[in-house]
Amino acid sequence: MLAQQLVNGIISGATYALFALGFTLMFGVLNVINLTYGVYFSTGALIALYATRNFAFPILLALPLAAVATGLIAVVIDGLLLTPLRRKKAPELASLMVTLGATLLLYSLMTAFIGTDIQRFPPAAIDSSAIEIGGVRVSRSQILIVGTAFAMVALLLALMRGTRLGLAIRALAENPDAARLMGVDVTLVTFFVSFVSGTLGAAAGILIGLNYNAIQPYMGEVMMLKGFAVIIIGGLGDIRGALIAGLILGLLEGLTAGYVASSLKDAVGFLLLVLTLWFRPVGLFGRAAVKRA
Amino acid sequence: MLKKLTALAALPLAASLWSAAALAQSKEPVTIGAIEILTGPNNKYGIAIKNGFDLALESVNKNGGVLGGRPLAITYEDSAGNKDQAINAARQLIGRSKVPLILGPTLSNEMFAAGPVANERKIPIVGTSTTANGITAIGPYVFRTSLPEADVVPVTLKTAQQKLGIKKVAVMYGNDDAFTKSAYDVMKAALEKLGIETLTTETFGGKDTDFSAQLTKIKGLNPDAIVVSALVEAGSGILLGKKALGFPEKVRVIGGNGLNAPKVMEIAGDAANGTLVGSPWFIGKADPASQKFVEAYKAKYNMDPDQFAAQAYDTLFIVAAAINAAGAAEPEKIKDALGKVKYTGVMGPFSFTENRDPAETSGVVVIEMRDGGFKQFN
Amino acid sequence: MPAFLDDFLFSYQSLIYALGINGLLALSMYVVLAIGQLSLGQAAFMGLGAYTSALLTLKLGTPFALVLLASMAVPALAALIIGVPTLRLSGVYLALATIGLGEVLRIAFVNSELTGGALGLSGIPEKAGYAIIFGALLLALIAFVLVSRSRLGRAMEAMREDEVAAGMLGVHLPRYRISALVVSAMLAGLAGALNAHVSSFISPNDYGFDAAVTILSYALLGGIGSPFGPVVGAIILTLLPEVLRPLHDFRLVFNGLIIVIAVLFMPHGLVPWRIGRTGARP
Amino acid sequence: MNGAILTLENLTVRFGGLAAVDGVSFHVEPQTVHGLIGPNGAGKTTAFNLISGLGHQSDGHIRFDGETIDKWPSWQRAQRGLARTFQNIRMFGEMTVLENVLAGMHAHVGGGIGATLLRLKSFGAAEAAAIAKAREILAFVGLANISTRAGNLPYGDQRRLEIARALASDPKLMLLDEPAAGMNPSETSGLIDLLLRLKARGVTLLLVEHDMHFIMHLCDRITVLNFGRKIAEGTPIEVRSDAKVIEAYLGTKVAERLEAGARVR
Repeated sequence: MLAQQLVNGIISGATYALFALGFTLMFGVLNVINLTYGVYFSTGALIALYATRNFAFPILLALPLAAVATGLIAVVIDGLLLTPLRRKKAPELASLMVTLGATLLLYSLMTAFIGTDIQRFPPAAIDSSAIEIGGVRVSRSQILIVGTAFAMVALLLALMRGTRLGLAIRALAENPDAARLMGVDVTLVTFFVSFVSGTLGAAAGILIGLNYNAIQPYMGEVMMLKGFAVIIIGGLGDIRGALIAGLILGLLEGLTAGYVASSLKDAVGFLLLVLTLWFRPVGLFGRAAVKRA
Repeated sequence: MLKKLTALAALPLAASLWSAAALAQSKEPVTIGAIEILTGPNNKYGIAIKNGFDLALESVNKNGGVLGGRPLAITYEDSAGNKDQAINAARQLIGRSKVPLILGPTLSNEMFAAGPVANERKIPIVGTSTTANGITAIGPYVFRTSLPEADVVPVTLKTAQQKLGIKKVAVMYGNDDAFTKSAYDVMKAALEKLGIETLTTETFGGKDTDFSAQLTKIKGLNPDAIVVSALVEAGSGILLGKKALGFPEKVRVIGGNGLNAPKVMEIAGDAANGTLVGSPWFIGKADPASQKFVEAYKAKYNMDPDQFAAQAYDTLFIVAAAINAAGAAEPEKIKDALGKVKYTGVMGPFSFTENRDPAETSGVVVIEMRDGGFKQFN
Repeated sequence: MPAFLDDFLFSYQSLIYALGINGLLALSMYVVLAIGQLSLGQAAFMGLGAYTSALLTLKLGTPFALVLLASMAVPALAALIIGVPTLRLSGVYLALATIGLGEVLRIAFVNSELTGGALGLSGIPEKAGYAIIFGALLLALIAFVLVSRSRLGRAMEAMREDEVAAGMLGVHLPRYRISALVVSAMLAGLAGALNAHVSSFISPNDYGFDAAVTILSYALLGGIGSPFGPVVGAIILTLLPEVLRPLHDFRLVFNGLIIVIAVLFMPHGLVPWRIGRTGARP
Repeated sequence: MNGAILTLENLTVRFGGLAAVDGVSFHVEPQTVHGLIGPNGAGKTTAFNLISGLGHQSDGHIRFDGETIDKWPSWQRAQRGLARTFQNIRMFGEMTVLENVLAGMHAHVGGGIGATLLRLKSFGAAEAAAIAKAREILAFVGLANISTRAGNLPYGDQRRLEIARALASDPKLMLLDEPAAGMNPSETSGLIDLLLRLKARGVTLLLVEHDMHFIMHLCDRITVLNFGRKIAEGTPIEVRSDAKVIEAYLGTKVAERLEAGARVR
């Protein structure tokens, strides 16, 4: 059973990591707690659901399509809500509040039109049969989630470390004013980061929706709480940290439920969060410079 | 002077208006209140219930309404699943709309909050979907037409024990929701009473989607069945997770009322096969009244009714009967009449116990999910 | 009392109570925001107060005055535990730590036999009323007005505007941060206790993330320039669901829209003016 | 040395391996004006931040007014009598001019929470005394429009207000980070006059400034930093003829002025 529990933990950890990647990017680079991120998770899954179910799109086409569409929505929302605040140099709290209002608005709009019933992808959308190796079972969609999480981390790290755009993003994360002085087109890079985050959030929503078959407007809200834990434990804006923290969280939750008590499963993440803040606020792998003077 | 003249001129007109009003008064609708979740994440329950009420209301009014020709009407108040708003709704229905009776609220949680308000003002309040323990203990004006889990669950478990020879089970329940927690309490008691061994008790959150850790542990213990107290979302997830982990076919899930919804099969697909639930009603019930209800519901709303809609549908007829028996739209009389109503609806014969719970459990059917539909099991 | 007034008070009693209680909650958020920090733990503090008070009343029959004191003391202790380590960090971390606190508490309430699990505690006697709720609100408002027109208020405003500069003027930053958080926890705890003693029933899910966010929106909608802003915000957002009831499905949409518009076009909230511009006096 | 109000010993701070301030030692004599100069990126503002407690050194010691304050937070240093202004003015823009100065007096005005809430007599007296003193300080720096919102003041007046606010904390040592930046010549000469009056009032000044005319005119002693290291120290006359200093500033406008100055002498 231990082997199966470890595999379970890795799979759910990969879903947390996949969700947290876009979140940590948005949070770390743009320096706002953007609560609309959870909405992108739901939106992506819902768009892909409609594309596959109502228009018979194959999932391999629906996934990138829905992800890109959601990325564009994220750019529009950033442009409408956050860009004006940045221009006004409004306090951090204003950005948080506006995304809070927008989140309420968007969730309830979605609910008003499509209800809160859970929906699922057509069973034919993905081969969900399981593979069994030595008594340990994994399904194909789960392998896809784990693979995508690792691939996305590699891709993002390559982008951030190996390209001029990545350099610009890092400069923006350090200090928007300095980045502007260095000739970075801050608006463009901000939109790009929003786009990538939205796309990642949507992709996570679609894959997780495929695996758990529980798609509904509020699905993102539940993930947000886990997302907070993962990005703090991993370090704000730390891509590799998000992966490792996600996996740690998934494994610890799985082992807690399997060997301690399932009622404590949800507490693990938040205890870990609080402990991280107590003893290592920069995250497990974070650099110093947490305290901005 | 001019004023006086117009006033005089208006007199005959006013008189005629007054008599018209008097005439209309006998046809004035009898308005009762209903508190349901119409918005927010749990509105599917409230909407199914509202649909059930509205369908029954149509039928009541087509057949001459209540109290000798007065139409029956319902004023809905939205609780949004929030107990504070449920209290506000109850107070406004009583204090402002002056309704003689309240239907709802949707959740047991909300009833615990709104029930005492109605009871204090001596207004009967009738839950149609509140199955938790202790609802009617709130006070003498609190009724419910939904069979409490304490009546349904033992029937289900006993049937499974007799027909499948179940000896040891694993239990899973949603521990963050009053409904699933209270159903679990009932399950625990029933399992003990029936002498079925509980190998482990696992919990989960109502919004969880991943149950693999709990199910992996359960699989290692080789239970004969898994007894689950969950709502549709988590329940479907458990069924899917169980299938993904390759449980043997013969290990069935035995659920509480929360799993009793066609939606479970829609979401879980063939993973739902074999799931047993006890129900006061189910869509495949052969009874002609029930079949007529299903057809009418489908025609009006273009979807399948669930038990919440069915319970609401019956409840409205029961309430209408009580109002007629009371002879007036007065709370105290309606309350007394409610206790004496005998009615046979889509759920079977119905009357209240002394404690204002449903008296009849003979309508309970144990049903099995199979290939996307419910089949009678017992 | 005339019948119509009696009916009116009965219809709107819990709404009127909620105005006062939510006003207190908004003030509890205000204390923290007033020094430029953000707490998303107000709902958790409220829950601690509510459970502390309900348990004392139901299980021990403690006198109500003592119950209220305890319902402030317990959240204050939690604020110290959570605040001391995180307040040395930037504001975002306090916000996240308080989210964590909220979830841990919710899980504790759900899993504890003592607190009745998900079923919560019911049958709490109605011991609070108009006088104590609005008395507490009024006292808190007066206290905040007095503080804002003093050296303490100036230090708080200085911290909100520029914490580094405030520190360079000798403002003991950690002491102010922790005091604000503790006072805020006490107010939220008091509000929780009063709420428990007018609504007869409490359950863990009343104090989740959504509730925390709602409390924050009271303060931000009203504006934090003066203690009146948050109270006005609380009144509006408490009445809004009632006023917008006919909109049904779109009620929450409007709620969200109003918040977005308020922030984008009224960044100082609906009540932008401040109290006591000392220098502005002739 | 023993009479020095501020002493830096081997002060060093590293950011990711790079030493922004590297083994700097100097001291400031009481009731003098001490200049800290150097090209951009020399580590002047970083040194100011270390002295005022907004960052902490990796190595070395700071002694202020007879105490080693290495680990003190900024507010504690401020209470002890260390005040500063900032390169980019950090006003409390929403407050009035008078309130800004009152905020500056934070450490010296009495009134705890009890006195505040009960509005004790002592509270009223302390407030009245504080307002009187604030008016005196504002008159001293030459600001008359005390009821204006600070954010609405013209630039030069904001600089003065920031100095007034720092002065309100009754400092022994005031750090001024580029006080003349962005000022026109007449504003600058007014500022020089103000700083000399401050010195006469008994406040020791340590200032970073790029305006060499300003520095040479005002300072009793100058320390020169380059790439985080101290490269020269002395009187203005000594410093401006120092070969290392001229080399450090080589190619900059300042170098031309320094050289011009050196030639004139």
